[in-house]
Amino acid sequence: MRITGLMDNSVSFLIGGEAGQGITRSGSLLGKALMRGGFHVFGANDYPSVIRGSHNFYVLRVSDEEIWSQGDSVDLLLALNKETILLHEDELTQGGGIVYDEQVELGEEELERDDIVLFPFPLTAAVEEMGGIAIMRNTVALGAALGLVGYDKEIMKGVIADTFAGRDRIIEMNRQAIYKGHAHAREPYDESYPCRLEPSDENPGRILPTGNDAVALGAISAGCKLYAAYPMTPASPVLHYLAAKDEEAGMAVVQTESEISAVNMVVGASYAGIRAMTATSGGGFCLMTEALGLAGMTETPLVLMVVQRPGPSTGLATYTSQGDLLFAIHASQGEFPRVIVAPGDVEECFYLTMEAFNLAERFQVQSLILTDKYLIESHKSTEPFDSERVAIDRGDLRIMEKWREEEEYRRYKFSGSGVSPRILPGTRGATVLANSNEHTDYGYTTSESEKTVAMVDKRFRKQEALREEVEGMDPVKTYGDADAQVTLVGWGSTKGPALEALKMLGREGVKARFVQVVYLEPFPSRAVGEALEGVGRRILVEANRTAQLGKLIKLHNGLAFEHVFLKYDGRPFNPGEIYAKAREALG
Amino acid sequence: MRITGLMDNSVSFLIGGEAGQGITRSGSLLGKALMRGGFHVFGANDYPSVIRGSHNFYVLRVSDEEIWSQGDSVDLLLALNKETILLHEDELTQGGGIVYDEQVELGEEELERDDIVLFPFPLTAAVEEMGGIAIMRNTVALGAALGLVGYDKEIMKGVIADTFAGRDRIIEMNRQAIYKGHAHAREPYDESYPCRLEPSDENPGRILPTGNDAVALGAISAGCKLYAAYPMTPASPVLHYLAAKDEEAGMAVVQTESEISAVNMVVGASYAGIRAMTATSGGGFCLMTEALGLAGMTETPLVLMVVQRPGPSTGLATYTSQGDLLFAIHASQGEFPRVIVAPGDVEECFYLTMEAFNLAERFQVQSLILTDKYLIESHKSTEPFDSERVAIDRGDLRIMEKWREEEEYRRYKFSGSGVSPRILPGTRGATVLANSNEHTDYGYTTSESEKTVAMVDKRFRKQEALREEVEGMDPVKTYGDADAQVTLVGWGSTKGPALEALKMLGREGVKARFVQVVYLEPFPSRAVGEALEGVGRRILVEANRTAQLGKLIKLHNGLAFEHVFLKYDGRPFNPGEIYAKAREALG
Amino acid sequence: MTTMQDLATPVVNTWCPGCGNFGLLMAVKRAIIQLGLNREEVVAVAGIGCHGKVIDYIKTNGLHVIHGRVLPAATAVKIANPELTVLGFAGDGDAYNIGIGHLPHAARRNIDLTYIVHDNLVYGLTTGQTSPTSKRGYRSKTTPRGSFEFGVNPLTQALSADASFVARGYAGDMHHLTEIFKQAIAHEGFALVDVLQPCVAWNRVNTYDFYKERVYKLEEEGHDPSDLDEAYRRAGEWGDRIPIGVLYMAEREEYTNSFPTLAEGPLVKQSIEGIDISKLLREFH
Amino acid sequence: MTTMQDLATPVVNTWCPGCGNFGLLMAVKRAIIQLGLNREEVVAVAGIGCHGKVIDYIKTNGLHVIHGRVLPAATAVKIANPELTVLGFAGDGDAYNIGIGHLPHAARRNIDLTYIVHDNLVYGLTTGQTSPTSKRGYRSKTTPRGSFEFGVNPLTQALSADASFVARGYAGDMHHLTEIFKQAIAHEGFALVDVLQPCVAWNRVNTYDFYKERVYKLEEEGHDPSDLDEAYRRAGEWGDRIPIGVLYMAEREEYTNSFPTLAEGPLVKQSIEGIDISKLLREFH
Ligand SMILES: Cc1ncc(C[n+]2csc(CCOP(=O)(O)OP(=O)(O)O)c2C)c(N)n1
Ligand SMILES: Cc1ncc(C[n+]2csc(CCOP(=O)(O)OP(=O)(O)O)c2C)c(N)n1
Ligand code: SF4
Ligand code: SF4
Ligand SMILES: [Mg+2]
Ligand SMILES: [Mg+2]
Repeated sequence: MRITGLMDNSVSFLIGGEAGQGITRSGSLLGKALMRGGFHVFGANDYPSVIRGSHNFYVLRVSDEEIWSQGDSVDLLLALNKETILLHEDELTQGGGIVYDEQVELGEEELERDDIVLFPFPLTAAVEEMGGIAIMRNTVALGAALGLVGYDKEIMKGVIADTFAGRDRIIEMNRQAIYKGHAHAREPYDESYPCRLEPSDENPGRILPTGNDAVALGAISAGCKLYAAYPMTPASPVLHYLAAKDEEAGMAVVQTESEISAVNMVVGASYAGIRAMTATSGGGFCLMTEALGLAGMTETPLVLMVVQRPGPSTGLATYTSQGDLLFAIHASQGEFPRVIVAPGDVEECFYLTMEAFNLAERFQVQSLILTDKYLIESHKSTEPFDSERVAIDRGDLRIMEKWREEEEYRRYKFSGSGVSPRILPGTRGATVLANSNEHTDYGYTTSESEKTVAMVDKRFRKQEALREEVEGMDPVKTYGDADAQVTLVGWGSTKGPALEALKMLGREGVKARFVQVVYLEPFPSRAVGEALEGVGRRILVEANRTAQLGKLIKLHNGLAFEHVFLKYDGRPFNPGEIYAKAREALG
Repeated sequence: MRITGLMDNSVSFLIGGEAGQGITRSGSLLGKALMRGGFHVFGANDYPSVIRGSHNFYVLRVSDEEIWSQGDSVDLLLALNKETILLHEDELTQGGGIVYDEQVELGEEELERDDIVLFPFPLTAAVEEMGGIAIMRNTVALGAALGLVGYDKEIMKGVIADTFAGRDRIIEMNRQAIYKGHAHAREPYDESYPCRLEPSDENPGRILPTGNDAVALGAISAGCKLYAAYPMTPASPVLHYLAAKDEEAGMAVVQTESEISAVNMVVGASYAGIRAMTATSGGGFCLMTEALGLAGMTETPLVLMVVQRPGPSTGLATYTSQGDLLFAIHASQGEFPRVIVAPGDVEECFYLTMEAFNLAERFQVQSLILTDKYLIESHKSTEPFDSERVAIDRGDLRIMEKWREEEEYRRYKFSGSGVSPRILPGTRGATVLANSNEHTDYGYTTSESEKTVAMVDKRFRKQEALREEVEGMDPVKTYGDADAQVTLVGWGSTKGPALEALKMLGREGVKARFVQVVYLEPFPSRAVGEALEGVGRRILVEANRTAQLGKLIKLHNGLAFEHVFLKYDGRPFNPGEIYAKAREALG
Repeated sequence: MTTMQDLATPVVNTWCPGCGNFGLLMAVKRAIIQLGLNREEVVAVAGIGCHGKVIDYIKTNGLHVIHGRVLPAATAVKIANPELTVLGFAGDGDAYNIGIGHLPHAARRNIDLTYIVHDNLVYGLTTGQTSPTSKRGYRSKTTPRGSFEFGVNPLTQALSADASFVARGYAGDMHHLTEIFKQAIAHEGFALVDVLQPCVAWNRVNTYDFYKERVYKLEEEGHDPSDLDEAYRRAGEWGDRIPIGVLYMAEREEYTNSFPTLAEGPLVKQSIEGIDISKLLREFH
Repeated sequence: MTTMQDLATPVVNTWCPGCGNFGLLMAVKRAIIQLGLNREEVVAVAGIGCHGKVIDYIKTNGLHVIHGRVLPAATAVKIANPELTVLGFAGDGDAYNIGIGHLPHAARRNIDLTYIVHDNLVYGLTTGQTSPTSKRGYRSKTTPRGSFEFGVNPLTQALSADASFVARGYAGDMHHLTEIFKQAIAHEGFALVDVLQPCVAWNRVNTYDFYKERVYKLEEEGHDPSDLDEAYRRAGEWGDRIPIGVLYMAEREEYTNSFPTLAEGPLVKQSIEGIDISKLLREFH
């Protein structure tokens, strides 16, 4: 594959229009078409909490190398309405183009830029010609975009055929729409847009999931058998996906009456012996905190994804944030070990979800997967997920017909690691008692002093074992130059923009590094300490107001940051702004 | 008043028996009788989560100087059943006595100690003689105790008359019971117990509230008009007290259907313009976290007491803990300013509750009062509360008939301090819009980037103002020697045992200090820093497993503790064990 | 006299064109105007969902709470100041899933407020999931094979919880709905008005056409709202015929009347300066 | 054959002497024995309150959850392994105050479990506060002047939520209660058994004497449990006469039968090794 005609090796498309016009869908179709031609793509959407009408957009960035983020500017704007033009004009690169419906009346005086190219297309006319519905204007625009960059329309046709498999009329209509857009781009505008995207001969076989898709697939691969959740933006897509695939996934999927119900279902299911999971955001997580503690006390494995969005309270329901880290670490009364893992891209969403299930069962603790709207709703092209890379490890779960040990079964039997054998309720010759009260090794309620201390210490032995485990499993990843002049430090979805910023710095000969803290609890202070030793200027990059990872590093490693870049408007970081901060820090 | 005949100037009584025998009530009656004679008293109870039958006890300690804690040993054991003798025998001081029912068969071989005095009393017989009910054996035992220490029985008679005012028969029966016990103690045992408690001529007029009483009275004094709560040990007594006094208190008191309902009622009431409060513990607080954020986002003042008990989950429902500090600081999604204040004794419970209301209204934030079972259920004699010491300050709340300003009312009007004027809904010429979504200054929903940042920053300006305010209001208290060899550091109810430990160290000529962090959020790092400068060996004392205050001090002041004394069996600290740790630290 | 203009806000409405919420909101505004209420004395408490946006579109006092918690918040507004007219706005998910635990309690307290449920039989704002009032078989993203749970019947739930006013309205009949709202607001006690509100974006079953063919007015069939048994019977109807109007109405002691403290006037008007606790302290001496 | 001995635990019972919970628990054990169930195949899920202590006193599998959440946890135990017999134990506070939001949903799902509510019309463990089933006028620490809220009627709530089995038992009549439990456990679907359980420590109104004079057995009066209207009528009785027995019973599709994944046997028995997602990945290519 090859990109030519532009300043760098990436092209950004922005598709914008009204809510309800299928903007994200269109963007991902375009992404797939380009991915199949060998390109790497990344797509992020932006929409307010509105069903129809308001402005939505999707940015698709394409490159010949792995790509991790939307860019800082737009090369080609596909404007499904006039508002999109006016709102995004200033993001266009010099020489950038705007594809829009020729029916839109756009006086020259309405535009501020004169260094861009306008491509009025007969979007509506084309759809009317075909007898199609209004939303198909998107597809015409996609065709047009492909035409302008000289891309093979047949690949897009293939994507459409696969996406709508079985619905022949829809396929045919969309094909026509693509062709029309494409033809029109070749015809009047041939070569008038300088950029060219040439596909490879062979499709390298990548996939284009969102973080939500990856988490859902990770849960399936991990053998999750019950998924219970209450609708909550931006976590709902996992529920939708799994509800649609329950048979293939071998999962029972329940839309519950509330988050309280969802998490208590997970506890019940896990107690009964199956892997189970829930996901939510913000207020929903608040409602789950009580049962999180129930799981902690009963040592019931639990996997819970918290998708962060800007709070407090309802906040900005459809935007992104990293504001819940410390809440997640401390949620629920009392003290008990837990895992907090924060994937930074779709691949990590998949593999770390599998690991989260393993850790939860091995240590009989609660794994919280901390993501955010940006990570979880963005598409990224990636190698197909390989479930075999993470072996299922259920820890000391003894699935047996009959309890054959000499001594009576004790759910909380003391052990060196603090972990006790689990069996399935229903095992003959034994009964399983899990208790939210402080309890004896049999699970019976106690409030005696010594027994309490013994059981608290047992739980904390698990934490120590877990800490060692986590330190040993790559809890901190580093990217870039070992002898860096500047080091970016972050977690979760900042990974993408930070890696892109590294590229930008690298292009200018600046030695730069990115340190990604993947496991945040138990906090891997050893690994963090090593990663942050002698690394030049350190810049903390977080999408919150109070530098929460910074506090953890201060607390556990005694390290403070002179340079801190915090963003809390709900928008993801752009690579360029991180780059600029790094430049600034270097002085 | 005068104490004679013992090694030190304090006497400890332990009253023990079965749940349902009114142990705590008896203990506090005894406490009152001694308090009225000029003594200082402190009483703490210990009971499992059981209504009838299991072992309960109450320790009452008496001294001629201010006293802050139960002691390390028991001087006189009032055993209402045999179990009490066997369970507490080893806590008796040398020469200590056991008062018990002569009907209890107690073989000498059953006792391990031979350095104690037995006082079998005809408890049951006395009650039967009077035709009283079994529970009155307690009162006979109280009379006996007073008799043994030569205390004036008329004072106890007065306490009983006041306590049961209007119920003449009960008063008379109890009087008889006291007299009988007292007489029997004088008769066969005259002088056989060495200790004497002589009352002053004049009652110095102290009161004997629990922490719960003090918080409830603080809320009344602060003008709290709605108290909404769901039953939750150990917070329920506030609800009971206020439900009984609603008319006098001028308060609407609502037992809600859940903690979720309670906290949302507080938000509604506070929005409407009255001071409102709720209280809970553990799991109940979990359920309140979502609405805590609602209050944060809508800038609605709220006062919420969290009474800590050992978790996780149901844990030890009737015991004590300091395990929820970090949870309280970080509870609810997103980031917003809040107040966390932790009183250390009944006086502080009263005055800091009043302050909590003021801060909540002045900064339009949420004040969490963090207490624990030990603090909140223990009695301590103290000077009568003086509501005038804390002036009501409602901040910028404009109670007016009609909005007369030129510009339209804006609930979230921007200001230097971040605080916007509040008015009552119902004010003519204006409407008040509070919104859990991110919002404009008018309160209308927004998700625009700049508007979001402006509103987040507004809320954080309040935090800065609040931080300054808190630093200026004695957020850290110090006790003992300025040039200490050893300094104890703690918060909340550790204050009592720590101050007692200081006394013990002082008696041995050790210069010691106690640093009490009263406000924990915004964290008063300036004041903490000053208090911890050059203070000898520092020992952190906390009733939890993970040293939560220690983490805050590490984070905010960069100070670590070499000596850490953590207790997490649900029992309060004894002065002696803190003393021993201090000794150990000194080497 | 309050006018439509008085009740308008500058906020751009983002409900889908054709959404039943437009008719519902208009009926609310008309009821306020026709009852002669000032916008300052009305408090609208709203949950989270498309319905919750009312708060941005009506110029009364407003409290936009969290999902499912309209009732406790609204109850306390009324306790704090019974002089205010309190309207609660909730969605079917909001009111009958996550928030259903508050319904029987508000009903048995008989707190004087009007609880308006925008019942579109679907989750609107979160993009069309099955709701508790969705009928068995309803297909959505969360129940692609069709829901296999029976729908909650809000009317029988409210009746069995002793609600003193239970009605159903239809957003497609604004005039009729206005009359129901007026009665509900005038009713002294807890009033549930479940409003059939077509969601044009997601619910392809319960459309305007669907309702047009089915709804009938209770008062036109001589329904006696004091007859509880009959109310139950009508509440159970959902098929060819769907009743709208006031199902049930009874007089019962209103909640705020029972608080002794409220006898002295609204709590918001009671002074909190110089409170004397010396009498209360006596028992601690 | 399971024996009483098999179901005994070594834990010292801390219920108050005379508490109705003794009779209730004995009836549960007898029902288990008489139905020929093994202790290993029974899971008792309990809430928080005096009732919750059952978990310490019965040697079956046990899951002691948090206050009010018996239903979701128990539902999921059943989904995970429908071969287990799931019994839920809740208190009136647990079930009808904080937890009432789960009741209509468990009922409409018709999940096969027996939900036993220890209805002592009071909060036992937290020392005697008013409960949602406490009647208007009930005096307690939280309502010293007498409660001014009407009590929740659990039976009509369950009926109006489409519960397929609704019964009331009385802890003072262990034999009768045993029979009800047996029917409830045998019923395939959601069964609510509200058990009148005297609390000798706190409730001085609803005592054994109180009930002895009032309870009558539905079956003795020829009540037809398939008659919903009649069930409603009987459910409303609370005065000189209080009905016990099975109020209502209907056959309806049970919840776990509707999950396609469960057709292949209990989820706990399905292997989770080597799951192949390649087919699922196709759509992402
Ligand atoms: C605690 C919590 N859980 C979930 C959500 C996400 N959420 C927002 S609106 C909504 C439901 C919308 O359905 P409905 O209440 O029927 O309102 P509608 O949009 O149909 O008016 C949900 C689940 C939330 N805001 N808070
Ligand atoms: C979330 C939460 N709120 C409150 C409590 C305190 N609590 C324990 S038991 C109980 C209620 C007891 O009443 P009920 O459910 O009727 O049970 P009973 O003791 O009468 O059997 C309460 C409120 C709790 N454990 N958890
Ligand atoms: S999604 Fe449905 S309820 Fe929401 S605004 Fe659109 S039509 Fe109305
Ligand atoms: S308090 Fe009541 S319910 Fe609890 S054990 Fe005692 S009698 Fe039984
Ligand atoms: Mg809805
Ligand atoms: Mg009860």
